Amino acid sequence: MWEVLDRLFEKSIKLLAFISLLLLSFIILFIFKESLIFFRAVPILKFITRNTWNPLAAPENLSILNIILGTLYVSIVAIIIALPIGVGSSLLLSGYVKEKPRLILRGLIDVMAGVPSVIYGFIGLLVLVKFFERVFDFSSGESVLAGGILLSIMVLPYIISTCDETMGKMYEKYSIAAKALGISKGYIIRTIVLSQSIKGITAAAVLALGRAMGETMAVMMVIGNAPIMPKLLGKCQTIPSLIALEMGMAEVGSLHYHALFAAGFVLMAILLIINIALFYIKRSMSQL
Amino acid sequence: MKKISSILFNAWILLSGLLALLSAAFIFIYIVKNGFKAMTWEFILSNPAGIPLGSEGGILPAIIGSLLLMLISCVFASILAISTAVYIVFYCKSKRMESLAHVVIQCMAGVPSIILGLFGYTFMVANLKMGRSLISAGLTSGIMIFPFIQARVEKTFREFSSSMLFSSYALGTTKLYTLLRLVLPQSIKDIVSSVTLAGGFAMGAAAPIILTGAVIFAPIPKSLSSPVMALPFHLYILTGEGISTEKSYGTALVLILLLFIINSVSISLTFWRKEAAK
Amino acid sequence: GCTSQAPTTPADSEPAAGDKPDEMKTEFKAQITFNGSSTLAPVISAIATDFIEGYTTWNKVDPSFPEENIAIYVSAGGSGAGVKAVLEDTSDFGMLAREIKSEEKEKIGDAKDFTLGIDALTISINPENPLVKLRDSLTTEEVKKIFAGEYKFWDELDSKLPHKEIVVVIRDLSGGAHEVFQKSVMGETQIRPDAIQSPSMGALVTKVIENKDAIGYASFGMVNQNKGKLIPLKVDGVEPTEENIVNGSYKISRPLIVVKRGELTPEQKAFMDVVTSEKGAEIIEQMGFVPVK
Amino acid sequence: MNVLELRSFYAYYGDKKIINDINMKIEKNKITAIIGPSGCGKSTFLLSLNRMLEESGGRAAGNILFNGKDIYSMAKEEIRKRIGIVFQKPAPFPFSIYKNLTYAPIFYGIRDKSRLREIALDKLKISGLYDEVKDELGMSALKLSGGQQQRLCIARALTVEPEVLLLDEPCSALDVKNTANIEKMLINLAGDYTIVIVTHNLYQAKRISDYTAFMLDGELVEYDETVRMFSSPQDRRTREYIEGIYG
Amino acid sequence: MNVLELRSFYAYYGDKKIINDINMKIEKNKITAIIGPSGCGKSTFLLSLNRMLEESGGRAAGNILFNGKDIYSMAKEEIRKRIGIVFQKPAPFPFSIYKNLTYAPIFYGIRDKSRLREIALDKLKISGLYDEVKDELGMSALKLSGGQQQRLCIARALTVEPEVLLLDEPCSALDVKNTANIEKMLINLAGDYTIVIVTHNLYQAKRISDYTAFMLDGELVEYDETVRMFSSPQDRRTREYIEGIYG
Ligand SMILES: Nc1ncnc2c1ncn2[C@@H]1O[C@H](COP(=O)(O)OP(=O)(O)OP(=O)(O)O)[C@@H](O)[C@H]1O
Ligand SMILES: Nc1ncnc2c1ncn2[C@@H]1O[C@H](COP(=O)(O)OP(=O)(O)OP(=O)(O)O)[C@@H](O)[C@H]1O
Ligand SMILES: [Mg+2]
Ligand SMILES: [Mg+2]
Ligand SMILES: O=P([O-])([O-])[O-]
Repeated sequence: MWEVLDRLFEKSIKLLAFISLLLLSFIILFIFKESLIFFRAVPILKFITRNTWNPLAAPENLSILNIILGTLYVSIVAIIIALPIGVGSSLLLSGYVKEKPRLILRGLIDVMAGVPSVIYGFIGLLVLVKFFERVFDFSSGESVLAGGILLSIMVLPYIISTCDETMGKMYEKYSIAAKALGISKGYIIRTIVLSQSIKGITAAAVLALGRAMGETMAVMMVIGNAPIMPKLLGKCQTIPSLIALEMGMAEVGSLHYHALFAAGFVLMAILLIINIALFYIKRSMSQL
Repeated sequence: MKKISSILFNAWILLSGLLALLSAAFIFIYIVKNGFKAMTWEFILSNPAGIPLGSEGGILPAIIGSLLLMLISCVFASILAISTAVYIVFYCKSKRMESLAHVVIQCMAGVPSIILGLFGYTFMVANLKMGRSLISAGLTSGIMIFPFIQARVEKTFREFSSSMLFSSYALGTTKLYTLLRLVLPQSIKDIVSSVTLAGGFAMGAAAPIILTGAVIFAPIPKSLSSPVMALPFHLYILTGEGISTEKSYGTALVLILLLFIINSVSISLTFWRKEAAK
Repeated sequence: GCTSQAPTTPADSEPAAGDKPDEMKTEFKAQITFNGSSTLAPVISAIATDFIEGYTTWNKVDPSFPEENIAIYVSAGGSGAGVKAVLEDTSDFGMLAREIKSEEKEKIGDAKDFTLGIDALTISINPENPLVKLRDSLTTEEVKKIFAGEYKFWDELDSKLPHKEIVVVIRDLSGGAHEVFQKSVMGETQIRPDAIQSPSMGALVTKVIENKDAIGYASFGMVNQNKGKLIPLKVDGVEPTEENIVNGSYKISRPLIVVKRGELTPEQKAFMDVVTSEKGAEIIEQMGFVPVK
Repeated sequence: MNVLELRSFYAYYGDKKIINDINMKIEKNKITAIIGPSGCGKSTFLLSLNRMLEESGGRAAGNILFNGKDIYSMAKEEIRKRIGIVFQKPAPFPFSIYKNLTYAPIFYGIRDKSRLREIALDKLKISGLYDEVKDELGMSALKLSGGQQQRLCIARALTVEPEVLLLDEPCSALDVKNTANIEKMLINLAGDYTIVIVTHNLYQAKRISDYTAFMLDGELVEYDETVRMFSSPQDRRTREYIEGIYG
Repeated sequence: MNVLELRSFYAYYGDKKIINDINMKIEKNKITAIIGPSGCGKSTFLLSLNRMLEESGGRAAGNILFNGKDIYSMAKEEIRKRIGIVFQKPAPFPFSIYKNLTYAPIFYGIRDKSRLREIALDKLKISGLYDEVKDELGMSALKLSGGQQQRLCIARALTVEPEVLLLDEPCSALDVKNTANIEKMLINLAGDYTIVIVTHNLYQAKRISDYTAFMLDGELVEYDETVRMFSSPQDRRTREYIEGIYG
């Protein structure tokens, strides 16, 4: 009896897995296809190397170098801020916090990761941007830096939970042996846990970078959305916010519509490269 | 010299822990403090009202809508994601197939939710004529959380002791029996916790549903093809159109509280598992 | 008013008039969907909520309708999305906070549109801006120069003002406001590319309320809802008042329009009758806009 | 009489040849010990005998006959039912003791409660665990001591009524007492079951086995009655291995 | 001369008493073996001796004197530096072989490169690993075989120049050859270090130790010179344990 059920189950699992992968591939191809139409009209090189975005001009002027740079700039600022804090916190968690409180903290971190970006954006606009204007006397607080800081708070939970996982394991694995040599906790964390988690940290940074680059709602509220060459204290535009702002008006089939897909495609391509890198990092890590 | 570097190191990790905690605390306290005023039973249990709509009344349909969206996306995503994980871990024999699957899933994990929204709109709403509806929005969110669930479940399965699997096969039992009687009882809590966590993400995401099914006002939906209200979208409209700050904070607080409840389910499940393992 | 029975046999719904049982069989749609302008969306939703709460089922609206629950759904994505939704048949009605362009009308084909009211874009600044005390009016030319980035600092507009950067806030492209402003003020001139693009009118108004050096084209309705928190300026000496907007002397105005492809079904008509009724006008007025009389 | 017979049998992991041309007969209801240095292929050899090799990613060539029938032409589930295996590290399922013992019988379709109970208690008695756990059958098997876990795993392997029992260094992690218990049990079992045991403890091989096989680098160097093998090994390498250390 | 002395010493995990009133002296530069059935508290006993017990969540009562000074009044880091421990499962740090050996010395403030190298090579030689790895000091320690890893861990424990070396079943996972290597090494070390070794292999205790202690249920049943203990145990339980199986 089990043999029959087994074969049936295997068939359906295979089918479902196949459907899932097909569906995902379809979505990816779909986005690719929609962008391809645009790239027929505007060469991809021109699209990503020029910097005027003006869909309302006739003929349209659709190039997104500034926006690509803006996306990268904001996300990298976010990682630069979040990574040291995240790594530091995870080191603290891995060595100095007991099992139970750590489980609870990790749950809280998950909640943090789940706080909707609309809420972050809202707080960013009312608190962060205003803080910049008040304290630094900026004419307007919308800036790459504001976006970076907001994003750094948003990606912090991802960094912490990814790092903490590897670091916790490292600490558990080696602390007894090291303590048996009379070596202090701080030294263990500094010399073994930190140095052995480099790959985990890289993975966390890459994951966080991906999150940051794909984030829409929150970033849109605090960066000013001006498609100009980004400067740390100036406004900028990111690809997701571009799409979010303009998808409403871009009529299906128009060049503008395909250009938005193309922008999304460029973002995905960047993310894909990053994720493939992550995949290999993870794999080489598991081979250890 | 040893002293200095160790002091610097300790200062660094303490400070970053503090900063992380502070930023989290700030966000929660900010929302709780501002949202507290709006939180009444009436706010939770009634329909939005007032002119403009939402400036008075409550958010019941949005709460129900969000929960329904979560349910649909979770059911859809978990069936597919868990099957995929089972396939990859227990059935897939070819390494290449496995890598290919991973690349596709990784790739999907990298697709920003706004692009998924765009896809959902063009493909499901417009091309398939599913309309802006609970089902379109739920499926789009489901696609969004698929990679998350898949990765976590796969990890759970991979952590399952291979010597136990080995022992089970050695008794001549089949894979299905082993999966059902041995693996599932051990991993069910982890699976449920991954799914609830993902559900929380789905519930909080506005980007995939703006184009595919969220509306400003809808009663509690009666069928899969009705459009729905959803908390993040309601929040987006309340803040975006400057309708009512108090109600926005209130909505944000409700959303966070819901997430909190969902997550505590997942935390207590993990707890329970850890305790049971002892 | 809204109590007046929706005419069962109006001239413009020919098929329904002749053959009622047939109409029941074919396509009675208990569900009506709206999409588009975020300015208009709250208005329609307010009217719709009233309508649903008042009648609950369609047969109470008109006994000839079946006893089905009324469902009216409103979503928002900007005026551009309104046209788009009608074109792509994803909504019954599109909402616009600007004129329909003739090429859009052409694409829709058999377009039916209803103008519900008028909104104006007021050139608004923060109450703490010294400009408030200095003058209460700007010329179109000045507005244009500010938005084009020719004036970068307030003292370039008027030397008595402090040397502070002008923070220009605009709506993104999908909003109706962007196109209206471009057409009625900027003409061929481009808005400075480093202007802050707010994702919604609410965000734009919030920005002006929060930032002393900000200037932006706030919707007349929003200004009324936030009286005192931001100051609308006269343009060429004309104050954005209801009267001036209606008589056309305040130029930067935009119609609030609902558009549909093809004939209205009786039930859609029943609802639109309420929207265009006194009751609808009241709500439009409450939202701070000027209803069409 | 022979239960198992290997005919020019080879086993591979990937391209690496682990078992190299083994020809060997294993006698029924006797204890056969496999000895040899670490990495020589003892575990691989054992896994080949009930086709668990496939599960660990290995590949077989040549024939293994079980009661005269080639095992690679039979359903692998059946082979595994009839040839049970117990590993070095006991891996009880994370259930109660009782459920560990009914896990396989339920799979094989036994539903009758009293029959299941009978099987469970019977195997517990055989494995000498009964007296120690009889009052705690509902306790999680993970709470048992290492030696008890190992005996439970043996009992579990017996619940499917195999004809052959393969054991891979079952005592290496256990203390003297537990080892003694298990050895006693194996000697008792030998009347009814064919037992093949891999061990790195030469004394153990000497104490309990009827036949001993010495493997080196995947080859069967010497295979003989235990008494003969330890008293007068024929091959120089066997002699060196046996005498090498404690000689 | 005694290095360690336990005076009515008790150890607990939670409320469970694991070590019960042990009084015992351990002689300097000799090998003392601890034997006893699984779960009797051998590992706990060992962990108590250098205060690693605290790290595993246990609690001590009574006194342990190290060269006459109570270890619970000393800094635990110092105790652990002076009393090294090696566990059953080797856990080399995920560094190169060389770095494993310089890790602790650097912590203790040795900066001089040539001095570090000297320590590393010296300990490698003592642990008999030198010849096997001398050309690959930069190789990751994780790539060593199990037996090599275990010897590396012993070498590592020696880098801090402890006076006492505690070993908890260091050979249980190793094959005969590796075991022999380690035993040889321990016998060599005995002149300079005091060694306490927990083993479940009675032969091993017999082969290498000067003194043997037999523990049962947390109590010290018998403690004597190894030769005496194995030839004429005084306590019935000891006799039973020793003879029980191979008697
Ligand atoms: N799953 C596997 N994949 C690849 N190679 C393997 C696998 N299992 C074992 N090997 C290799 O096969 C060879 C023989 O391994 P095997 O486990 O059979 O040795 P053994 O005699 O049992 O050794 P030990 O006494 O250490 O258990 C070894 O070189 C080992 O590296
Ligand atoms: N970390 C711990 N927490 C709680 N109880 C423990 C812990 N470690 C050991 N015990 C208990 O203490 C008792 C003695 O354990 P210990 O490890 O000292 O025994 P042992 O003699 O070393 O056994 P073995 O030969 O199996 O290693 C056992 O009953 C065990 O369950
Ligand atoms: Mg083996
Ligand atoms: Mg122990
Ligand atoms: O009302 P709009 O969203 O089109 O500005």
